[in-house]
Amino acid sequence: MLGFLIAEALRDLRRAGRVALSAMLLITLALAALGAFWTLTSNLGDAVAKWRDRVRVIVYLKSEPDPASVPALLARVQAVPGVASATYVGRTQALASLKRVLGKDATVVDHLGANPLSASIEIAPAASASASPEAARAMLARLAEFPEAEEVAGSADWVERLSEWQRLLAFVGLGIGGVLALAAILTVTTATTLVLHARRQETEIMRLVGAPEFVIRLPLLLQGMLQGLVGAVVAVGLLVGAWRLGAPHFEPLIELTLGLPQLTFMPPVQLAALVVTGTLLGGLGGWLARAGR
Amino acid sequence: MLGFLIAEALRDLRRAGRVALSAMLLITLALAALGAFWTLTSNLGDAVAKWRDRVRVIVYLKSEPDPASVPALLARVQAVPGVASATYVGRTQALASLKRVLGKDATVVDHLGANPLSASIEIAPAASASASPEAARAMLARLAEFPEAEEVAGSADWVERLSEWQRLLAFVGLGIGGVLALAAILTVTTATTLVLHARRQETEIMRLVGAPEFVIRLPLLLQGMLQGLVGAVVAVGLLVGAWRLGAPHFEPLIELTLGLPQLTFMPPVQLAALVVTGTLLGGLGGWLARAGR
Amino acid sequence: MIELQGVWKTFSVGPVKVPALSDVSFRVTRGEFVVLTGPSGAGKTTLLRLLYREDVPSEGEISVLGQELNSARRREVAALRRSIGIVFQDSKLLPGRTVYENIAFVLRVTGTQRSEITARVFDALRAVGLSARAQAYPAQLSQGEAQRAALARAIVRRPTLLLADEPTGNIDDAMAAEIHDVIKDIWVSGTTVLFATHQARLATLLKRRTLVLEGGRLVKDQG
Amino acid sequence: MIELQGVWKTFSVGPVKVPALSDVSFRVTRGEFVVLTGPSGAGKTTLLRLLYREDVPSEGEISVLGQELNSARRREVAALRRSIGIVFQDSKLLPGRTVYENIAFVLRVTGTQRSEITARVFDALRAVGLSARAQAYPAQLSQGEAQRAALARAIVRRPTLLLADEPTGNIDDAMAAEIHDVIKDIWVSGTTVLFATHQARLATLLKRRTLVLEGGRLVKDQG
Ligand SMILES: Nc1ncnc2c1ncn2[C@@H]1O[C@H](COP(=O)(O)OP(=O)(O)OP(=O)(O)O)[C@@H](O)[C@H]1O
Ligand SMILES: Nc1ncnc2c1ncn2[C@@H]1O[C@H](COP(=O)(O)OP(=O)(O)OP(=O)(O)O)[C@@H](O)[C@H]1O
Ligand SMILES: [Mg+2]
Ligand SMILES: [Mg+2]
Repeated sequence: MLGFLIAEALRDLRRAGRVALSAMLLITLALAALGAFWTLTSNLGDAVAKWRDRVRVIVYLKSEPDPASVPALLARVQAVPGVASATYVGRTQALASLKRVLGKDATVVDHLGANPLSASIEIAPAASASASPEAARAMLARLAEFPEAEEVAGSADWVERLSEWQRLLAFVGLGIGGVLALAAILTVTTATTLVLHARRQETEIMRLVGAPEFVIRLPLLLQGMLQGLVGAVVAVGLLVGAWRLGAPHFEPLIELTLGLPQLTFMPPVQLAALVVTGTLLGGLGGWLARAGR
Repeated sequence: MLGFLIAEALRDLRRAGRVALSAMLLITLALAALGAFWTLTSNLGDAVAKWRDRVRVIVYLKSEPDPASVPALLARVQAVPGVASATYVGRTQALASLKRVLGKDATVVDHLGANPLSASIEIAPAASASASPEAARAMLARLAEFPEAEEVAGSADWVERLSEWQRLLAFVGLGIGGVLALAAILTVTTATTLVLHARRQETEIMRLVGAPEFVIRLPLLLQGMLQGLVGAVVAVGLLVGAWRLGAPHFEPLIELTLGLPQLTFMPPVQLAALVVTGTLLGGLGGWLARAGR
Repeated sequence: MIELQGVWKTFSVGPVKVPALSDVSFRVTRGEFVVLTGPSGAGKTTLLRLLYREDVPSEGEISVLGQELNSARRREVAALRRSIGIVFQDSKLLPGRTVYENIAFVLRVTGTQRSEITARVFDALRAVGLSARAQAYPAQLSQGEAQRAALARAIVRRPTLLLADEPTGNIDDAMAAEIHDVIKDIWVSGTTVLFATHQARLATLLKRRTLVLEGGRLVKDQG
Repeated sequence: MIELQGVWKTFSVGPVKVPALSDVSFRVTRGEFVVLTGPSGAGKTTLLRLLYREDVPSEGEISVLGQELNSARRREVAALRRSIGIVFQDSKLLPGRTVYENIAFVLRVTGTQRSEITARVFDALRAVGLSARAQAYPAQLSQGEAQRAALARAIVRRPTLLLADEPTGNIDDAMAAEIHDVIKDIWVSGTTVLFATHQARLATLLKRRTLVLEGGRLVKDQG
């Protein structure tokens, strides 16, 4: 019996011909776009995380502290909520790094009589402090209250900027997700209606001769699932192919622009999830066919 | 007669119901995506142009020249192919701008005995020089040959970077364009097949009673055009709506990230082109219906 | 076997009410051969559709093969239909399948063993004299051939009850006589037959119990 | 008016060759009423399809209303068909339109003035006795009513030639007699009629020139 039902499903696909092909290709497109967006988002997420790691707050000290008291000071700074790590930068170190930064103009340092720079503490903020501008401002205020602190450089700006980036990402994701969802629903609806139409006469005869309900519905379901499966497998193939061809070409470019040394692709589990999604989507279309009458 | 043909077209649309709706929505999606991409590309293009304008090459001079000879020197620099404009920066000016750049560390400048900086010429490269790394390298080599030049800062890097950005844009454009073209073709094909199927019996009777060819074909054409028109108008509506809602929200963010103070929307002519494209696309589908049998 | 009690069926076409059946009652017992006749539009097809529950009466009770139809659930309707063979007035052959496939389809979807199918299909085709056209598609058949294929499909499952709606409407008299013989053979083998035709002459010819519908009323029940 | 010269038509069904028409020749002159008869599968429908050029002969020449069919171009075929009224054996009513709309549709697509349409449609419906069902959809008609609607559609343009394929196949005898009268009226008003039926009896009844097909051969031409 199952053999017959599958044969019926294949027959429907052949008969629907160009339209079945369209439905499969639309599922392919929707899933490929979904996969591409998924990859893009996760890589952009990596880039944002990396930029967040690079953010530093600097506390300039009024005077260079006694080397022995440095560990205690660092411990107190690290106790401030939102501080992930703190590093002491002495005056000599500061001058050396200024020289690195100046590059061509480094000669000015050699002409200096005395070292005019202050000692400072470089702080990497924790994720909790970057989560909201309020948390960041609270941390900066606490740091400014230290008696040793002359000035705190770094503001809530970077947090603002990061959260703007994340909003942008979320917005783009929502937009693409919405469009894809719409396209997928349309695809399924269209395919459903077509399948239904193509099988109308078969369904009528089946009902009139008293075929059991599952015999009537199963070919529709199987056929939908088959379309979804084929679409999803092609989509995965396209994604893997695009990745193989594109990634080596894009990695240097992405490193240059986003500072991300290496792109990551979807793990096999996600690819499998994509295939399952496609199959279920197609099956849903087939199953809905009855309701759609 | 035309009234009858239009009535027939509307009747077909009503009868195709959900599927006609799907076709219209797919056309809407394709055109909306096209429009969004168009807007995005042109704004990114603006941003790239702006960054290109900001690029500077600096020629450090061996000694501070006689103020009287500066105009002649600038004229010679400006004669180099690829130089758009050249500005002289004296040693005092250089120190002042270094102070601005140093910010918090500006105190070092006040501790200096003598001004250790060189005079320099700041050059804005012309578009021709940014067009290719070869042209940029040629310009840099010509500048280094000046007897007054001690060193030329600035490399072919920025050009490389810009051209990478442009390649990225072109690639994304190509990708989205390809996907959209595919989706549009599929939509048209699917709609065509459906319309054809819905009209099969009408067409048969029309042929059998000897209706002229244009009466048989025109409703298909009109109906396709109507679908395309509705889809395109909705797409334009969506784009304008999204722009109205989104632009004020995004402009500050875009200024922060891309340094573009203000976004530009598609001019009315392009919107009209979108509507025409949709109508033609739909009409093509309708017209193809006959060939598709 | 079949029992109708005060059955009415009224269709609404816009504001107009079309009374297709008015207060029809009769019984058919197991093994009978009943001819249902009446002019065009009398309600014959409507009555048959009620019997296989493709439609429900506006009023009245119907039971077929012991199944009360008004209260029947989907599963029961399907089971009932598996015991009924139907020849539709508009044949309802699937255009995308050959004559052989059309008949095999019915066996397939109701769960007949695969090994039996070919033999049973060809038995049915032989009975209606259509074995030579087994591989033809419906569009390649004359209308008479199509009606015979539809009859073959109705009898291939050896039904308990055969409902035949004008099975000889498009067939010449010689061929029709053959078809009547086929249906009589099925009846002899134990199937109850309800045979609808507008040809009053045929009812006389068949010499069986005859129900006559006119304008939706049962005006005669004799034989 | 109609002239066939050595016409053959063979269909291929897989490897099998089905000879539907074998060496058929005859002439029909303007104003004749010709009955075409023969058993089921004799080739009547096939012959009519050749006359309105829905199909082309495998061999032989056909001309209709002075138009040579083998060499006719699409535009000429359309013009020819506008002069022919056809009653199809399978009625071919559009299921999504009412009886009125089905008939008006034919006038519309062939360019009849809008103002004339209603009157002409109702004239045709009255002629076949179906004015009361004008607003019904085909699915709401009995088969006999559907055939009458199809006849109304064929005559509404007052054709020069009427090709009727079993226009009374599903109609009871009383109604059939009325339909024959309708067709006779049309013939009297000047239309040439070719009337195909499997009911040999009818040919006798109509007392007109009769062509008899059997297995694709013209075996008799009398009357
Ligand atoms: N679905 C429907 N909606 C409205 N009216 C209908 C419907 N089905 C049938 N009728 C009407 O009911 C009446 C009986 O129709 P039915 O098809 O039962 O006649 P019949 O006896 O089978 O005629 P025939 O011999 O021509 O097939 C007719 O007037 C028909 O128009
Ligand atoms: N398209 C086709 N392909 C193959 N065979 C066909 C085709 N059309 C008709 N035939 C065959 O040609 C023969 C003549 O068919 P036709 O329909 O002309 O018969 P008919 O005289 O109209 O019969 P009826 O009275 O049953 O309508 C039949 O055997 C039929 O099966
Ligand atoms: Mg009937
Ligand atoms: Mg025929």
